[in-house]
Amino acid sequence: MSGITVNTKINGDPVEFICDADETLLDVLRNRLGLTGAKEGCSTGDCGACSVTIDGRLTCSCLVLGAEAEGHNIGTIEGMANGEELHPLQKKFIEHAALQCGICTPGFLIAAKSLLDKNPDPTESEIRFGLAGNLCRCTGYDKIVRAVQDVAKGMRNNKAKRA
Amino acid sequence: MRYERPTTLKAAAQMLAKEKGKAFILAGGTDLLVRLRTGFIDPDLIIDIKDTSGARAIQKTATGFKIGAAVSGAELGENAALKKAWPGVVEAANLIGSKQVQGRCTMTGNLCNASPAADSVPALVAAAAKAVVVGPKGKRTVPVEEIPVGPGRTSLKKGEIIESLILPKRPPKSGDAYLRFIPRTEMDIAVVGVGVSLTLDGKGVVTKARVALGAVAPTVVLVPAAAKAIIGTKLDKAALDALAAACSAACNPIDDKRGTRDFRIKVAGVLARRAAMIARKRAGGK
Amino acid sequence: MARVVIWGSLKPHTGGRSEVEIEARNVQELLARLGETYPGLQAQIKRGVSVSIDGLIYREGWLQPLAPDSEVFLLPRMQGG
Amino acid sequence: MPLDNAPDSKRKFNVVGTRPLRPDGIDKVTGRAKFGADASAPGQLVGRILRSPHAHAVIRKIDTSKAEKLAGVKAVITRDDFPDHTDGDAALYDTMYNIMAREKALYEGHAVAAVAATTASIARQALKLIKVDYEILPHVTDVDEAMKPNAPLLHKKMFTDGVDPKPKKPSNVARRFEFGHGDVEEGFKKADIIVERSFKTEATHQGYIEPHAALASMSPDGSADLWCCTQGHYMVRDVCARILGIDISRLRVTQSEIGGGFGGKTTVFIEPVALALSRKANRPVKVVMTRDEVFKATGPTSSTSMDIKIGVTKDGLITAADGTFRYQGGPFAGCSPAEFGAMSAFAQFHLDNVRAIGYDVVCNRPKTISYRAPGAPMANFAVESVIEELAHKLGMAPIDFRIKNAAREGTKSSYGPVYGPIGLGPTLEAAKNHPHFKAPLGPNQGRGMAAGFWFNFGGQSCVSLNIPTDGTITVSVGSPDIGGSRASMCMMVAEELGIGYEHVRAIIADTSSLGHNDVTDGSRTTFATGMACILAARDAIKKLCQRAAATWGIPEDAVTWEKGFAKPAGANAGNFAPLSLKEIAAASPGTGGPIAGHHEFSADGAGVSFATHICDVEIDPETGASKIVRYTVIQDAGKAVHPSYVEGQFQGGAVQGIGWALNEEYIYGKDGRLQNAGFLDYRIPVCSDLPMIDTQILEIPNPGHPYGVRGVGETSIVPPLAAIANAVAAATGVRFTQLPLSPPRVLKGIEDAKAKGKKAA
Repeated sequence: MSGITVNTKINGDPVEFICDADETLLDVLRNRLGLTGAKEGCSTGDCGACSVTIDGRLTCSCLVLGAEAEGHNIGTIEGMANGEELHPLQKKFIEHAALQCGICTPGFLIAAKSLLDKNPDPTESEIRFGLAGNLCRCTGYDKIVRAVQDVAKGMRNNKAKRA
Repeated sequence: MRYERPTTLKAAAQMLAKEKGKAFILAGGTDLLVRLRTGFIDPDLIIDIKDTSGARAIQKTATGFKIGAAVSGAELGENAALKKAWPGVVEAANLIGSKQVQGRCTMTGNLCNASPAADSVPALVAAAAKAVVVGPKGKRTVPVEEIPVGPGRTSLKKGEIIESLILPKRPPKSGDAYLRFIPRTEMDIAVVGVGVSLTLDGKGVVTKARVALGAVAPTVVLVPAAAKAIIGTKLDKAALDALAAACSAACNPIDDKRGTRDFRIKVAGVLARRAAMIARKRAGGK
Repeated sequence: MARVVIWGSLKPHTGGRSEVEIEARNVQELLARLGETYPGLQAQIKRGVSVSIDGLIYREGWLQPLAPDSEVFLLPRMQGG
Repeated sequence: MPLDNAPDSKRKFNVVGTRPLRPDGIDKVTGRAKFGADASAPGQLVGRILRSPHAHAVIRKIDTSKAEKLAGVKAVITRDDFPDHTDGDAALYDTMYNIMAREKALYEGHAVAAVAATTASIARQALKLIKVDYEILPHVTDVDEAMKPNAPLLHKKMFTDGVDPKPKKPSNVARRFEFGHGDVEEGFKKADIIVERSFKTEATHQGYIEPHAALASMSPDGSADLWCCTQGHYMVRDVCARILGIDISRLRVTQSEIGGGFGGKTTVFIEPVALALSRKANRPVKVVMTRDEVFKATGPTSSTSMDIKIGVTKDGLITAADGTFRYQGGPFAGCSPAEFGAMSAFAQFHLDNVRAIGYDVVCNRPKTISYRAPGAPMANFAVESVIEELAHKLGMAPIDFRIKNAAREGTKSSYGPVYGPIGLGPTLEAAKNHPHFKAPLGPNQGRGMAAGFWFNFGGQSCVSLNIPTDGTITVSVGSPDIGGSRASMCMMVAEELGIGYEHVRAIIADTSSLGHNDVTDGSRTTFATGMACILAARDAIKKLCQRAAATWGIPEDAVTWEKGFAKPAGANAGNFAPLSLKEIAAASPGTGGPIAGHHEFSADGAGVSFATHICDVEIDPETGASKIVRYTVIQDAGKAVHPSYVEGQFQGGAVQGIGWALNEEYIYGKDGRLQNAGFLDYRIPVCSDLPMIDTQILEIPNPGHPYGVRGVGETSIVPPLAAIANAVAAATGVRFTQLPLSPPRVLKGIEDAKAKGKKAA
């Protein structure tokens, strides 16, 4: 099997990697690039633990070939905080105890950010359906939904203050 | 395994035709990669068609809409004109998988997988959508219901690729709807799916209708008897009962891990009623 | 003498009695004497038992002292998830 | 040993009961936390396992020669690489048999060989080159079928234990248990109303999101390092060392962050395989399960079949309760939690006459392992369903019926011991007074409730605590943190020392740096390891006081510790300025060297725990679909150390129970193969399926813990099955006796009832 050279941007940084044709983007992130924040929970797109964004759009990195990343911008959990400053979602997940074991947390954060980017004022139902592609077995989702609601409220308040 | 990303569909079709081993088309990949990872398929060649011209475009034409083969579910949902014209088709496509899957999955892929439970297909069939097929012998246009011929099998010949799906222009006073039954609220494969598209006259009488069922037979089925049951009616109780009965009668399902035969037959009728009422409302009926 | 209550299906090993009296200072001694007196119980004791002494469950606690009037229940070894 | 210092109910806590941020939070929200599959080692190989496609087959021969010759393959192992070192320990032998099949493959997915190769794709190819010669045998996967006299036998030498006289014929029934007291036959004679029903439940899986992963590095001299995700790395160490025939001390196991366990990671599966591959290849080997392997070849819980009979007087007193609980536990004896099902089934009642019989049955299914309150939820479903039906027959409110018959302090429990102070009554009263209980219901909605029980236990823990010269604290614990326990450990240490939470940091030590700790299970960690933390802190305080005494030149016992300061007491009170922890720590190099606290023990005195759940469900009468519209958990926590994580345990357990009740099940084909080995068709609840899960924490102190802590993790999964079944019965008028309440089953129930009603009319 001959390797495929792929040029991409990950969390804004140019990255070049070589992968095999049958490797998924998740394999590449975890095994070749050392970005193990995205987790492999099922490899069938059913659990969302491997969530990343491609050109800003939410996807499961287990359902993307590494070769497909050519020319695209990939966003992963490792790029969510701005230096020392955690993203509000990251802060609120800790504050609200929205994680227990934490294996699903990176995927939830990526999905929640994608949700709020599109819809800064979601209803509880919109949050629940927006996060339905991410499985959590510890929390029963209650505290996750509350954390996202709290972030959305904070973002709206900030906006109101600025206006 | 090799990976190719041609820039024209013609080139893609040639690669497909020439390949001696097992070749697969990759658009959204949300089914293909699952089959690859679970060892269900062992491809020699994967042809990614996302970079082919028009593959990711939704075009509004004089006769309706042309939807490129690699347009994702999320992109369909973001197209206001398409959503207004064919809400049932868009809602069906948007039911496929999670938000993550929506970022990638395509209606064309949903059609070519030839799963009887594919969510977008009953809605497409009800909408009288057509598929534009490109192959070694040129282009042909076929009704979508003729693409799947059995679970996992299509009528596409070696070297043929679906380039786009065509939805007709929406006639006035028309509406469509798709409903499916799943055990959870998300993330499941349809146990039963029903697509209904209908047109009303000025008095609210159904003049035209198409009804299609998913997950109740080896392929998605168009049910003319169900359409007949509501054409000429105002969707009163008797008409809806006849619609439900016709849908149940058209079912030839199996017992499996997702539902029983009896359940599917019964629920097909229930969902048909509900979908017809939504379609009527969308058509401006009261 | 501590009063030892065993669970129903162990009765065949104690001559049909569900309660026996054993002279023991602690749990370890109690289990040893139980096994000596009723050899049929040895297999279960080896497999693992917990005991409850006057209402409190001890999963290990071999050296837990027994009062002369202690009521001891033999229980299958506790597991959890 | 239990502490003699029972909780002081008037004690005012400074840290315990607050909600500080967890110490591992930032690592987990930034993707930095290292879970099982996140580690790698130089020169590491990929290990993969070949599994039996057959439910039951003799393994005649395994030919690995072709696989061994494939370029890139560094080791191939089979049963031959696991010589028997188990020395007559039957449970250990079964564990070894489970991780690598010996004479027979006993279920679909049973490991039969493994390879280590340079890449994943070479490893996959190598598996295809291994030829296994199977002789396929008849199989059985249903518990009732397995108990029939003509059922396919799994073990020719299995004679039911616990029956008199000992059976002469082998069977699939491994053991029989009986618990109870009084005379049920006499009790039923006094009853005015008797309800008798049979129930069935399907097997469910813990469904942790993180598949098992292990990175092993073993040298030919028998020394080894293992990194893995487990609920008990000491257990992994002990079991692996014994299976591999090496000294326990030569194997160091480091526990990764663990992505959920719920009981499913309380044994070994791939760990000994990874070590054996590494030993043979003499290189590090990483084995990560696929989701398919997790479902087929780890340890789900039992499927069950149960009969319940309960009698009551006209005025609502239970006169007798009788139950039979048949649990299949996979292919090995002693694995099903039948005894805990039987013991816990009637534990919430005050009963004069009670009998519970449990059968542990073997089947051609994966070897079951604990799942949160093992055995209790299904038994509770059966019993609490009958209780609800009896209440209706009596014309009594189910809550009042439960309160009237509730176990209380002094009740002789159904499994034997007499209860001390327990929290059942208060949870029932709280439920009755809860706004949820009085809220109006919409159309097609029904309300159900159930009360549940779990034993809780203590076990062995070992804790070390070090005080660097700046007076901050590092705590080393050996209990894997599966739900935020590091935070509660820090809180208890801070509470004892009288310092701020932010000055204490806890880590999970590896097996070579700290004494043995039992598996994190049975809701034991906050109770037992937490108590060890408290005692280690007290040990450190003693030493801190010694240093202060020496500094002041007064006797040790003339120094007391208050709010982070050593103070002279008695005759010396006021003679010296108090010394802070910081000051004593700073001076420590000159006053005797480093200061550390330590405690090791086997904790006992765990307090039983009760919960009452209320559930509203809405049914679509045309499709049988259920929607949980409101859910409330009321549970006694003894003392909630970190209330947020206590609530999290309540909510998580409730939702696992909801999944069990509605949609989760192992579905087997006639071929004995699992048909839904993935998250697509093994349907665990998704976010949009659920409402918020309301919680109410009650605090009835456990006398066996200095702060009154009881375990909280298990009980919350016990009542949901029954609460939901009762709610569905209320919404539909149909009593369902089989789980899950999947839409086809519910719709059929509604339709059948309608047809019956029509016929009757």
